[in-house]
Amino acid sequence: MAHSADADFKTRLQAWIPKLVLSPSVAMMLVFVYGFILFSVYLSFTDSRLLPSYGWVGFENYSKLWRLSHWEISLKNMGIFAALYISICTAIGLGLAIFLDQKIRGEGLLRPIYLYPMALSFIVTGTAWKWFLDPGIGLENVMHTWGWESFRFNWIKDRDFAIYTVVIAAVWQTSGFVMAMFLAGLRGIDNEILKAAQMDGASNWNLYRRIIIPQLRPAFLSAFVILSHLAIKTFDLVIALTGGGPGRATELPATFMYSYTFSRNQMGIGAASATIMLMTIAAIMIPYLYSELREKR
Amino acid sequence: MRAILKTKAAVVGALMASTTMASAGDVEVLHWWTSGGEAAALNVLKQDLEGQGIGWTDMPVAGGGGEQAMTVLRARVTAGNAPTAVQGLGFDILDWGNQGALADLNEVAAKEGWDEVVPDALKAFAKVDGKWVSAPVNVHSTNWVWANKAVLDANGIGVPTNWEEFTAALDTLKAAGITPIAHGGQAWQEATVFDAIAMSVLGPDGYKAAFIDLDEGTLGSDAMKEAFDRMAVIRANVDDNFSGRDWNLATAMVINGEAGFQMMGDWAKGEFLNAGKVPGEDFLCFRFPGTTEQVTFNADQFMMFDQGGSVSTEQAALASAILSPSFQSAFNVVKGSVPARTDVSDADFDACGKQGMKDLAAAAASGNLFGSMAHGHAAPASVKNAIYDVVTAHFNGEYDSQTAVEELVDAVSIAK
Amino acid sequence: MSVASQDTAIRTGRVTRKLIYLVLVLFALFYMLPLYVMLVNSVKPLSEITGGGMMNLPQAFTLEPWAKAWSSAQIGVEPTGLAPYFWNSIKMVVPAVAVSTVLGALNGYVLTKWRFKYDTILFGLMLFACFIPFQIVLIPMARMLGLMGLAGTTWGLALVHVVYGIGFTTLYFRNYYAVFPTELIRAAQIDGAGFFQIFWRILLPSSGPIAVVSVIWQFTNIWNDFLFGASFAGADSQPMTVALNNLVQASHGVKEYNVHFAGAILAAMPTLLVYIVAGRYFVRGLMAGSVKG
Amino acid sequence: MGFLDIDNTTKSYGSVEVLHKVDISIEEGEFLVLVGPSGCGKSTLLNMIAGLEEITSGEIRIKDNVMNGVHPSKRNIAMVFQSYALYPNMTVGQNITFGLEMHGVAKPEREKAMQDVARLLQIEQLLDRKPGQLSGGQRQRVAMGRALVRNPDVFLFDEPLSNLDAKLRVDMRTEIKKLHQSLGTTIVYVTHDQIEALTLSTRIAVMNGGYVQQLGTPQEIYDKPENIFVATFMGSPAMNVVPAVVRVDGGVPQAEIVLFDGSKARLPFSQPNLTAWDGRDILLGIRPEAITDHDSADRKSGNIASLSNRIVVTEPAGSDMFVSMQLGGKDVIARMRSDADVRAGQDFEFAVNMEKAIAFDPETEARIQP
Repeated sequence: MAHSADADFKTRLQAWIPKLVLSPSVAMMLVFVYGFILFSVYLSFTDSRLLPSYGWVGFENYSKLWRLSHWEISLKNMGIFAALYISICTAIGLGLAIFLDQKIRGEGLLRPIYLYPMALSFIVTGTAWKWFLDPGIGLENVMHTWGWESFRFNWIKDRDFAIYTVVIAAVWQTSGFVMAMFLAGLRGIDNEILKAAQMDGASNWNLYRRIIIPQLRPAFLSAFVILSHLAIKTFDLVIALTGGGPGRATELPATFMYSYTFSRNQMGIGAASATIMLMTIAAIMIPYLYSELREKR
Repeated sequence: MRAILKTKAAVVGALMASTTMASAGDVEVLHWWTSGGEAAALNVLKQDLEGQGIGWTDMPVAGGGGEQAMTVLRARVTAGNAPTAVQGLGFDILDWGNQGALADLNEVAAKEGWDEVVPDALKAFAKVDGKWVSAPVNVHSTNWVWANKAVLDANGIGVPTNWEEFTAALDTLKAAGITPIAHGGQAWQEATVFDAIAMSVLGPDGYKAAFIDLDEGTLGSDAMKEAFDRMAVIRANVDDNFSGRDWNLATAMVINGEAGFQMMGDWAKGEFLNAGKVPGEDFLCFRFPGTTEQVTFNADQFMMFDQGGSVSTEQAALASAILSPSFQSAFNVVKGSVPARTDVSDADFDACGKQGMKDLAAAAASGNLFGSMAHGHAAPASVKNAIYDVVTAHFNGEYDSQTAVEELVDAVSIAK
Repeated sequence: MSVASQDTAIRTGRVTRKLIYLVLVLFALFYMLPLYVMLVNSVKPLSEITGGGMMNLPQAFTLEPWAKAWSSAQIGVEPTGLAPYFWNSIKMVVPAVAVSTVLGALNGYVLTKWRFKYDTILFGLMLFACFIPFQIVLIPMARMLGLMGLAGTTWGLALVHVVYGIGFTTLYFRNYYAVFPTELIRAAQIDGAGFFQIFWRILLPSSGPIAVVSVIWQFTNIWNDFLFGASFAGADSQPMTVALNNLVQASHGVKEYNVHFAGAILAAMPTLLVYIVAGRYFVRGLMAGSVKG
Repeated sequence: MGFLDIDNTTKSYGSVEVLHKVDISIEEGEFLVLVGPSGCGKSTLLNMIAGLEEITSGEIRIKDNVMNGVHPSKRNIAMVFQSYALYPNMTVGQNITFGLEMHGVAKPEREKAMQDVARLLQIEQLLDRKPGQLSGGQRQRVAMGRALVRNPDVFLFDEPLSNLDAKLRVDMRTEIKKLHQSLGTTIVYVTHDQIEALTLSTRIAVMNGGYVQQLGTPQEIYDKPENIFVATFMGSPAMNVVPAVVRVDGGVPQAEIVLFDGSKARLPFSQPNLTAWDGRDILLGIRPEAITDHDSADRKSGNIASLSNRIVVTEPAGSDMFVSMQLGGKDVIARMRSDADVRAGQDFEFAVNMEKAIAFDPETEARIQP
């Protein structure tokens, strides 16, 4: 063998560098994400209240959790909220993207308008939303002063409808972002396919239904994942808009968990609810990740 | 573990100039008093300390009546980086004291004779195992009713002294097209109303049995059902737009004459004063009908976190400044509350303030001073919030009174 | 792949076009609404606001609320306004965005161009990490920061944001680099370039579009964060959102809504600017890879 | 030992073996073409020589140095990629000198080398442009320049011409051949285009399914394909393969073939050992140019057989005329002069050069060796 040992060492070092480069991120992730998840799962089996404590209580926190009507309400709200939020955002996002893709004059102006809500947190816009939805000073009042006396929009004060106002504000924030994702997807479609379909005599409606929308599958998937994760994390919005009210009508699992862990000094129950939330996220995400990452191989 | 954390933090703190550990000679104060008047009053304290050569590092975290600050506090303590002094309420103080996280203020307390001037009911929240751990700033009493005098006069209503007179007054106002009760639909506000009603229905002994001793019999009693029934009456006299309303907007309704009454703690007075109203002339303050003898209170305090003795002198100085009669008077005149010590002159206080001080002293002497359930001075946070859940669900029509009583017993047992 | 000049094969009729414009404009109004409410009410005197009419234009225009929010509103015991907190935010955001973007780029580079066994599993784990609710990490994170001596420092706060941001930045860069021709890497390898030389000389100069996406995403998320900022910042490093919260959430006392709105817009200004200025690149960057994820 | 030895080399991904015991030895100055359909393993083998893929077993040696585990940049090789792999952010000049820079060559020397190469490839005027501003042919030249400037022991080409249009491809092919002749470098060249393989190489390795099917000079590969795969893959139009039965008549083996109308014709072999196959089925391989009219039959051939059959289609192709017919139930192409007087439906007397005919064993598809 004529080549020097030095060259060999460098080659081997080159083989290790990628792993070395990745390792800080992996280490941080293992400790700060998965370590903390395990810690949290562990806490859910302990008698922790104000601060973590390590007295083992088995499944007591879980049985307490499922006895709480509060938790039931927040789960039911999550179901309503997530279903509406994801479907409306997707529908509006896709619709706007398709419309905006028709060589619209002023697209450069409209796009940032649709997109900007994503840049703002609800700490910033919460008050404005609260005002707008408040029948006394908001939309209802404005309509009344404009002469439409019978106009009613008091959902935020109504136990049965308040969750829909949360949906409205949430849709306001993210639908523009979803629009951008679909727009990107639309712009990535080969125009020749569209021309070919038009030669085949497809109407615009059929063109979209049969040719274009099926091709946006990746955008749909990305949108679904991003939206479902935002839905599960929704927290600031509820705090800023309704504070969970009227009554407990707009409690969500995230606000439930926060309130039990931090305001009510029942960290064990909070951790139990967090564990269930994580399991839900995993149930959604793992099949998605599995299918997405397998395809890539 | 804590000790190890602390030494480590101290060593690191010594090494790193950028760290914000309160260094000796400074106090770091975590609080949620960020609105103009409160903050200005706190500034008096700051200047007092600076006069003694003690720096003040300000750490304001507002939100949720201190909930946000408590979350931050927990993170800070877990990190081994507790602030020197932290604004605290009721059971939070006891919880931290029981964790052994608070400093011992007995020396300064003995020197200044706090035990003699602070009411026992309040001391119960400032001392843990016989040790002073926090310095009370004020006493708020929560069973006040605020009324627009002009509205009452116009409708021929006097100050009601019992439930029947009160409901009659509500009916009169309603008939006159005025919202009888200004109310903000937030859990703590509903609980504040419930506090006063429960006190009037159950009486002081029943109140103590239900909310302090958490006696299931009392919680599930017919009297409790009656209390919920009265809540329903209140609900019937509130406008449709109450949900989510901030308390100060409800107060504004009384100020503007849109509503007759508001049941709210003494901090509401500041709103009237800010609007240029004069107590006794433009607006009235009186105890909730049926609770004239009693005072339910909550008190803001500053807990002193144990820093291994490194800032004991500063903590003592801060505590001493907080409890000095001059600060107690100056601060509480602004805040609307009354001093935490009963020996402060009422000279600078207005009519409502003077009455509050008198009531407090009388209630303390007669054993009628109770911690407010709604404000975390009767039961721990978990129980308090469990009661909130039931009260607010009932108020919003989710439960009828019978269900509410049953749910109350159940919720308290889960939370205990 | 120019966004603006893309030629669409779809043709639409005149009436349809009018309808499309109408819908687009209506939605634009919907999106503008909260900002309008904030803007209009931030230039009114308080008396006009409490008098009602939230949609009305100001009768007496005033910039005083803005000045007050910026430099003299009561945030803590001292009337400092939001200004000092603005700089705290900048000090935290800049390093956090820079580090998380660079790490994301390196990770994406390794995961696409230096594949090894189980790399997809690692990536899957990283991606899943994006989805944990932040509330559950608060307490353990505080303990870790304490142990590392970073509690209450800007660096500690930046670290937290880096940790919970690299999942997303890695995702973006990985998807972008996945379609980057591997032959270029091979050519550079034969030319004798090492791991970092390839990254620095070959990949990075072509990463503009996705770097914009990553920076925008991280910048807005970190700038808007409240929970971590409130929990892990020290007294001298509290970010803008915490100060804004202190301003608008002040518990007792008169609510100066006009000042609150002015403060809210001030706090949102940097992210708004980033979106308006770089928004077009954002869509382009999304096109360049991330939606293919 | 050769200049570049590929010694019993295999490649596996997990449990799947994609290259099976490849054994090739190349002398200095040779131009070896690896040719085969996509997925045959030719690019994998090239990448293994380059060091871009690991070697599962066996050895690869350059100038007797074992290259297993040696970093690509340390092998003194250069590679031209299918997509050219020009660094988009660098100018042409920077692209060419990047490798030298990485190897620590001083700037003045780099400049000189660059100028030399640019002159050789006539791309001097392009040096300051970015790859995005170049045409396909120009990019191709730059990619070659980048390889040339390194003055490597071995050049590796990975389908370098497949992204060019037909005319440019022919030009560049000539250019590469000229470069090889003038510089005398050792080249390994991967392509799926058999014409490129035949025109450029000094030797060809035909690959399929991870095996080297045949290794030899272009002439050997064309005239004496070792099996039906090589026979049909190399050459265009492909070699005709017709089922036939061996009949020995007067000691001479003959191929009995079914004509269009079901009648049978016999064509005598020039390969005596086929008598052993008397009465057995074989596959008869005849290249299109071995079937013509009698006028243009190869005079040097000692074995021209006559075959009368009906013409199905005629396809004039400029220089040639392709004529198709039915033979043994298959379509068979004959290559005639363009002025041949033929038309569809006509019965025609073909001349078949049986010296060039090849017999394959239908079981193994291997050539029946003479």
